Amino acid sequence: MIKGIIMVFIGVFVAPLLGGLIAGVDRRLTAWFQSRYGPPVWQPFFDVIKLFGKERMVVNRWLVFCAHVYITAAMLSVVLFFLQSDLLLILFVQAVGAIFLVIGALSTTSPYSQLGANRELIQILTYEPLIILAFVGIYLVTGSFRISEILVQTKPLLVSLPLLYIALCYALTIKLRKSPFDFSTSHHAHQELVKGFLTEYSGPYLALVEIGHWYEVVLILGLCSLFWATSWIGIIALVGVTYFCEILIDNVTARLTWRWMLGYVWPMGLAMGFVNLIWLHGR
Amino acid sequence: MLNTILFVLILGPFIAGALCFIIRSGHVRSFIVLAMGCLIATASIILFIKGPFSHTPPPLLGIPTHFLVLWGDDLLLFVMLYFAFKHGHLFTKILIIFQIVCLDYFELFMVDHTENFPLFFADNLSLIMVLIISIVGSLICVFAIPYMNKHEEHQGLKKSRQPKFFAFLVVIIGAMNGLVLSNNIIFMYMFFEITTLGSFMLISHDQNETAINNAVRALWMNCVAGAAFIIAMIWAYVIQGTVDAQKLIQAGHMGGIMLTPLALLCFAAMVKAAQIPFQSWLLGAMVAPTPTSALLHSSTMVKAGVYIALRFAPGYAGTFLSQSLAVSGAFAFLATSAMAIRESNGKKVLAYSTIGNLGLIFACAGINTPEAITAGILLIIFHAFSKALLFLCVGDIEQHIGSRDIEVMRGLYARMPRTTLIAVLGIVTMMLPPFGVLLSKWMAIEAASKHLFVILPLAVGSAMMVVYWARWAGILLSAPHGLKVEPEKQGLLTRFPLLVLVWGAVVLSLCAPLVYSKLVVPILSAPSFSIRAGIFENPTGTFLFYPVMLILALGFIYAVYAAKKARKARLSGPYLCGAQTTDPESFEGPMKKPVAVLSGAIYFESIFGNQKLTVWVNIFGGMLLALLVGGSL
Amino acid sequence: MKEVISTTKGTVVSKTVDMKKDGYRFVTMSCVELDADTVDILYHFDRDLHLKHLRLTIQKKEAVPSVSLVYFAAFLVENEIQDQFGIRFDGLVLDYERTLYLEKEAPDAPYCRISVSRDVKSGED
Amino acid sequence: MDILKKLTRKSRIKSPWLLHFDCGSCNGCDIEVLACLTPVYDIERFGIINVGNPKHADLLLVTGTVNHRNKKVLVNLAEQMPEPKIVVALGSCGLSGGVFREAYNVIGGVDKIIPVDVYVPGCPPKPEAIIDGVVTGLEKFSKKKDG
Amino acid sequence: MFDMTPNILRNFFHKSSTRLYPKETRQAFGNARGELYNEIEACIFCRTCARKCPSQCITVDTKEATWQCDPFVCVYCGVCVENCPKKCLHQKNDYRKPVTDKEIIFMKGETKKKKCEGDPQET
Amino acid sequence: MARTIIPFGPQHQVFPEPIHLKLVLEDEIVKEVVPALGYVHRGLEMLADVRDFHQMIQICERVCGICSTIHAQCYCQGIEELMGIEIPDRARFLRVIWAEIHRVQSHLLWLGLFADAFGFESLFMQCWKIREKIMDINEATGGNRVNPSINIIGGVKRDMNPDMAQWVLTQLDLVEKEVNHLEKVLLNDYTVKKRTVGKGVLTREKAMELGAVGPTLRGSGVEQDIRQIGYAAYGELAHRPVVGIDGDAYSRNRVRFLETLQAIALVREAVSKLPAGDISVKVKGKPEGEVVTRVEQPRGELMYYIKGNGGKNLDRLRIRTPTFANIPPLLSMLPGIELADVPVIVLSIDPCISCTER
Repeated sequence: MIKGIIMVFIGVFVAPLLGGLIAGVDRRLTAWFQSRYGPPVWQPFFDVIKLFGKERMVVNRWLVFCAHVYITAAMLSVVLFFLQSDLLLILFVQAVGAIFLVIGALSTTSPYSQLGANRELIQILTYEPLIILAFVGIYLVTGSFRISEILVQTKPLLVSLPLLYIALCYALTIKLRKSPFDFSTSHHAHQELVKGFLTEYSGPYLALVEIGHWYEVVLILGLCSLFWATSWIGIIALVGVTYFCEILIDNVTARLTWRWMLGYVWPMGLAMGFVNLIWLHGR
Repeated sequence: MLNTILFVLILGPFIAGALCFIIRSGHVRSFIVLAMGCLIATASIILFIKGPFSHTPPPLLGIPTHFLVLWGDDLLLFVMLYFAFKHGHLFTKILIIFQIVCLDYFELFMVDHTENFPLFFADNLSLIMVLIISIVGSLICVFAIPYMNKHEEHQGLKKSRQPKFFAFLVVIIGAMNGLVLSNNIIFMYMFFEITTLGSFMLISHDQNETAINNAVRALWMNCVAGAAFIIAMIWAYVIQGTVDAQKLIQAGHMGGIMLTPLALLCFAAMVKAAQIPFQSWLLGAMVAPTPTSALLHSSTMVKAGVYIALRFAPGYAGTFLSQSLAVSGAFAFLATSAMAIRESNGKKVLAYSTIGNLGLIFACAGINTPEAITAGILLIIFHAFSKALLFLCVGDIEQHIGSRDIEVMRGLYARMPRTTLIAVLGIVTMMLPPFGVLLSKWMAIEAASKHLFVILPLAVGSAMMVVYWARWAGILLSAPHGLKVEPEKQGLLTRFPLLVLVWGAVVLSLCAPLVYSKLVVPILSAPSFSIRAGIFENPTGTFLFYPVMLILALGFIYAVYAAKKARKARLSGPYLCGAQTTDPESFEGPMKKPVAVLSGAIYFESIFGNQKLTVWVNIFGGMLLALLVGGSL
Repeated sequence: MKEVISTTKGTVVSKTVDMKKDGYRFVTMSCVELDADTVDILYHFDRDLHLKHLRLTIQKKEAVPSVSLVYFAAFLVENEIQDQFGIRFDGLVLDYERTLYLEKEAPDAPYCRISVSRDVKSGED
Repeated sequence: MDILKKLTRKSRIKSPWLLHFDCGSCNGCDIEVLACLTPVYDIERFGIINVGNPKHADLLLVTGTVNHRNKKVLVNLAEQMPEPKIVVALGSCGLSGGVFREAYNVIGGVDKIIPVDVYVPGCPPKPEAIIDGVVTGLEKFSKKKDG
Repeated sequence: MFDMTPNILRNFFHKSSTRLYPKETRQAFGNARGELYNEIEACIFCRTCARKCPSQCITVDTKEATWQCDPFVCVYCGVCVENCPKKCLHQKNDYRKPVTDKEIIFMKGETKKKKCEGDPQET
Repeated sequence: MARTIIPFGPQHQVFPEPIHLKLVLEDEIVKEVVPALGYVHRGLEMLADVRDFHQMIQICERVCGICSTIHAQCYCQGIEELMGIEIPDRARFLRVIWAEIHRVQSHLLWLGLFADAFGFESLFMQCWKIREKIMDINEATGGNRVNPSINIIGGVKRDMNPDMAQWVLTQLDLVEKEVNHLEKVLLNDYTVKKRTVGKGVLTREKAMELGAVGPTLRGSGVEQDIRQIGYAAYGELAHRPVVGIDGDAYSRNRVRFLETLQAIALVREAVSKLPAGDISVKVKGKPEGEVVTRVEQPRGELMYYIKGNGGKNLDRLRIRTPTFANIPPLLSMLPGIELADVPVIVLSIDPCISCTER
């Protein structure tokens, strides 16, 4: 019970701090890759606190509603993760947030927000099957969708699920909105949709979305960590290397289009996942 | 008591239909429909409380029941034949004549009418079906009363065709009740055919060219199902010498001998449920007035198909048939989701989603584990409510704005906030946790995890499903900023069914653990989940139903509060690159002309859009069906 | 400016067509105010880095036939001249109706100035 | 509460998001603004990001002369920025119209249309000057009321 | 694919090319054209600078012996400096600092007594 | 199909300058595009009325901040032609040096912005990082990072002593080395190719017909470069226009990339051939008559039409900038492409709106 409470506490409070820190490190590393100096690592926290202090300005009250639902769902999914719950359930709860974020953006009459939201839906469309396949792979190895079952494994999942891990990394890149998949909204400026589906979220509501994003980052990196959950060193190494590669890829690719994503990532990711599943079946 | 209830449930609607047809007064008709609705809803609840039974009612008016069935069937088939001749459709004629010949031969020369077995049998599955059919069906009928008045107003008809419409609307309900309660498969077949005729009449209601074409298409496709059914029936009788459905199921596939009739039954069921490549009849049914589509999609007709598949599921467990049923169901789920994603016609989206969900139920029946069957049954329940609700909403919206196009529904919240909110809630119950549909989808995915060719389409299809639902919900909610929203007027007979359905969808979802443990568990060979404090659990996974629901509900409430509080926030127009004019929703375009911004969703025209996709999907679906039937020969 | 061919309103379009046939690239048009009533419109063409010009002298009030149907590229500069000099072009493929650059608040046809005011200014210092 | 307020103030200074609007400049100032974002000057050190969306921005950098057409755009953009915000005018043109003061389609400096908080002279101002200007602007933040 | 990687990694393993401006100020180039100032004692108020200035930012009153420059209009082209007959106009190597209020450089000079008002040279 | 109508600009992230496009989209495919200009229009040609022809140099420099030197050069060249002034050889070479340095600057700027248009942020950063060296050269030699302001009528204002020239060359060596590192990225990278190859195709015939100039024209395979006329000292320097074949965004990208290297080589050659002597001649008299003069700007052919009346104010100064000529081809490229490619294609002509609208 006490362990559960601690886990909930970690999920609610520590996770966003971690997510913010990751975002800060990300920005710092990106700057280094670009031969820049970069902002301090706690910059994301300044951003969010500043946003909370800004004037409330809305286009539409649905936006406010949706931002709150988003952060609730994002938080809940992380809590469920730390409670070592069912993977599919976590995904579905996470999807509640993602979908409400999109619905909020769609509820405005702003064309950029609308286009961004549509693109975000395409991103959801692309990453969700990949994540589900990864979970199915985990199930085939452990015999359960529960995270608690994964943690009792003695062999890292990565050994039996290498291709699915790559597929999951695709999903991770899409979810983090890193280049080449940063087309629904972008961390960098100079995007054809300005800020995509985040265009109309402003001030405190943008801050909520930002925190929600941190939760999601923690969640998805947590999912990655499951692939080497047998030791702490494994977790840190795997997540570290994965995230480093994400930043690297972000910096060595151009932004591509959603048509390309559907035509390339989908077949590639699904095929890799499928091959991996067949191979598990064959064992 | 049981006799009376059965009479009310099965023959009541027929009588009400006949009355509707004969008495041409609008008020009396409304009264009859309302009264019938109340009656069968009550009767179904009483029947439900009484619990499972097997029963043979005394012969009606002293005539042996099998005579009644024979006459009824022949009458039915000849009526259908008349329509086939009227519309000059050769294939239908052949099919119907084939059915008449087979049926008469079978009934007159083959069947031993002295065989003693209960004519009616109900376990929890049947009872659930009866509940859904009676309650959801009645609500749809009630909704149809004001709807049809307005519909005819729009059409400017001189002579009302409502009597016939309502007659068949209620008859279908009776037939469905009969179908799910029958234990004699000849009965089943008869009710099966009544729904065919009923749907034909309802689809052709508007009597214009498309309506008739689509109705004829529905007729011939369903006749294919009927023909398959009758062959299966005869074949099964030849092998087992009984028309008792329970005996047939218990006998199982008998080492593969019984597999072909079962496959044919499944085939009939899949055609009835408009699975690929027979989806076009259900899509064509969209031309009919909305209550028709609502009825066909949510509680009756197509549900007859999945009911049969689920009913006979124990019979083919663990066979190749089961596997291929799962695969073709999953494929239908994937393909219809892909087709729905490029549709901007609201009713078509609903239709594709129906077919997809039915495909999912078939997949569950095919997987044939307790978990999967649970998922299938729960899906039937939750899907019926949400889908009926959505159809009625779309119907209401269509009558207000004159279009069923999703793009035209942009900004609907500003015009019809009530209906919009109900529709959005309906959509949310269709796709998001912790509502029932998603709960059953979770069960389905967990159950399908071992089946590679099932899980892949399920994974991709459910993602696509999310896309088109979310897109629609967002579009419905989009509203110009700063507009005061006035709730629109809704007639009592419109609002009542909507409210009952929306509450039904939500409350039923809330009670999902109860529904599961009280209704579903008794049907299963072994309980698939253990429930503790609202947590579904089995070795495969855990669904923290109530905890998740509680926290999400709290989040929702807080979000509503925050949105209310945001009333004080400054309103600002959307970002238009700084080019907005005094109207925040339009920008100053070239030549200084104000241009209103217009947003259209992405419909993937270049990816899912071409007709080729449909052709390939049909070919592949057809191949899967051929595999299903052929593989069991 | 070596090769300058004079044209009239009637022949300017046909001469432009000839230029196009000869493989000339349309460079641009220049409009110069000559006096209070007349302006010169110069059409500049280029072939292999060799310039050729057409000169059309017209009254400000007159409408000029547009060459934008011959050279699509001319539509922009013709719109510009419409804005700046208030000269009308007939048959523009995309007519901005004198709103290409200028708003209502801006002076009308700013490039048409009265020569007197200019002399005053230049004589000032 | 006081700590929260202080923290908000501090964050405001630490994270000014920038919206750059070219209001009819000759590109000289624009490219210097862009140069500020690039490695050699890298104003992301100060937490500045070019957001390009008035709804997210705290700092409006305006370059160039105001003319009759873009003044509306300028007003629209300033209006869509949530408070507290700072307007920084860059370059001679943005300050007064510069060499183009007397051209017929030029209204003059940015301050004729919207209130300007910081003036950064130069034609174009060097990136260093722009950084100075932004820093001067940030000092104004502490004087502004909460949004 | 990923042809940018060597560049990126090179950047990663080298010092960043950022000039940490407010902390470290780089020496301006010798003949950069910066802020304009007038050695008013040498000025003869000949108005050459005012005449030559392309942006007309200098106003000179010969009678009152005032020299006035609007630094917010000046485009730092250096034409005045080049044309000054007494070579009393100079440009610093750097720009004026940003300010929050507009101001004008106003200088009054007389042959004997000079007075500077609002002289911002020292900023 | 659902239509979307969006305003693209005037304030839009992707464009550094205000231009407005009304885009009509279906499924993010551009169906219709109408541009609106006038957000940067200042009317500076009219300033010839109130400024004398010497002061106009500074104004011409500020037609566009990215190619200011070349604008001034073209203007001076025109006035010199009108007045019959022969400028010293050294001045001719110095003009070439500064013009080519400016071209490197402008192309690097463009390569960066182009990279940014397809979302390659680190490439953008890299290009602009390299570009800073050129800005330093400008500041050190001309006195300002953006407007070196070295052209005057009759020659150039500042000389370049051998030390300085050597420093410039060493800086350029560094630039060249770094630019070479980018070659593979710009011309070979999978993602870059995905975003540029086949996008915004302008055939050779179409390019000629629509009056495209500069790299846009050369990208379509037309070997035309005003430098071939041999103005300033270009007649004495070896160069051949860089030409592309396909006429797509990739081809234009390649042309500009190779031109960057070519410009560096030209500077080197010009420095090596730099003759001794004066840098300017005294100018007497006032311009009279009319002249059309052209130079090659980084964006293409720049044309000045100057008409003098013997007074100190010009009668008419007309500037036809390359982007002005490239807008009609751009409009023909836009319909039928994806929204995501709009910035790529718009930037592939290297638009300079402040040039266009003046």
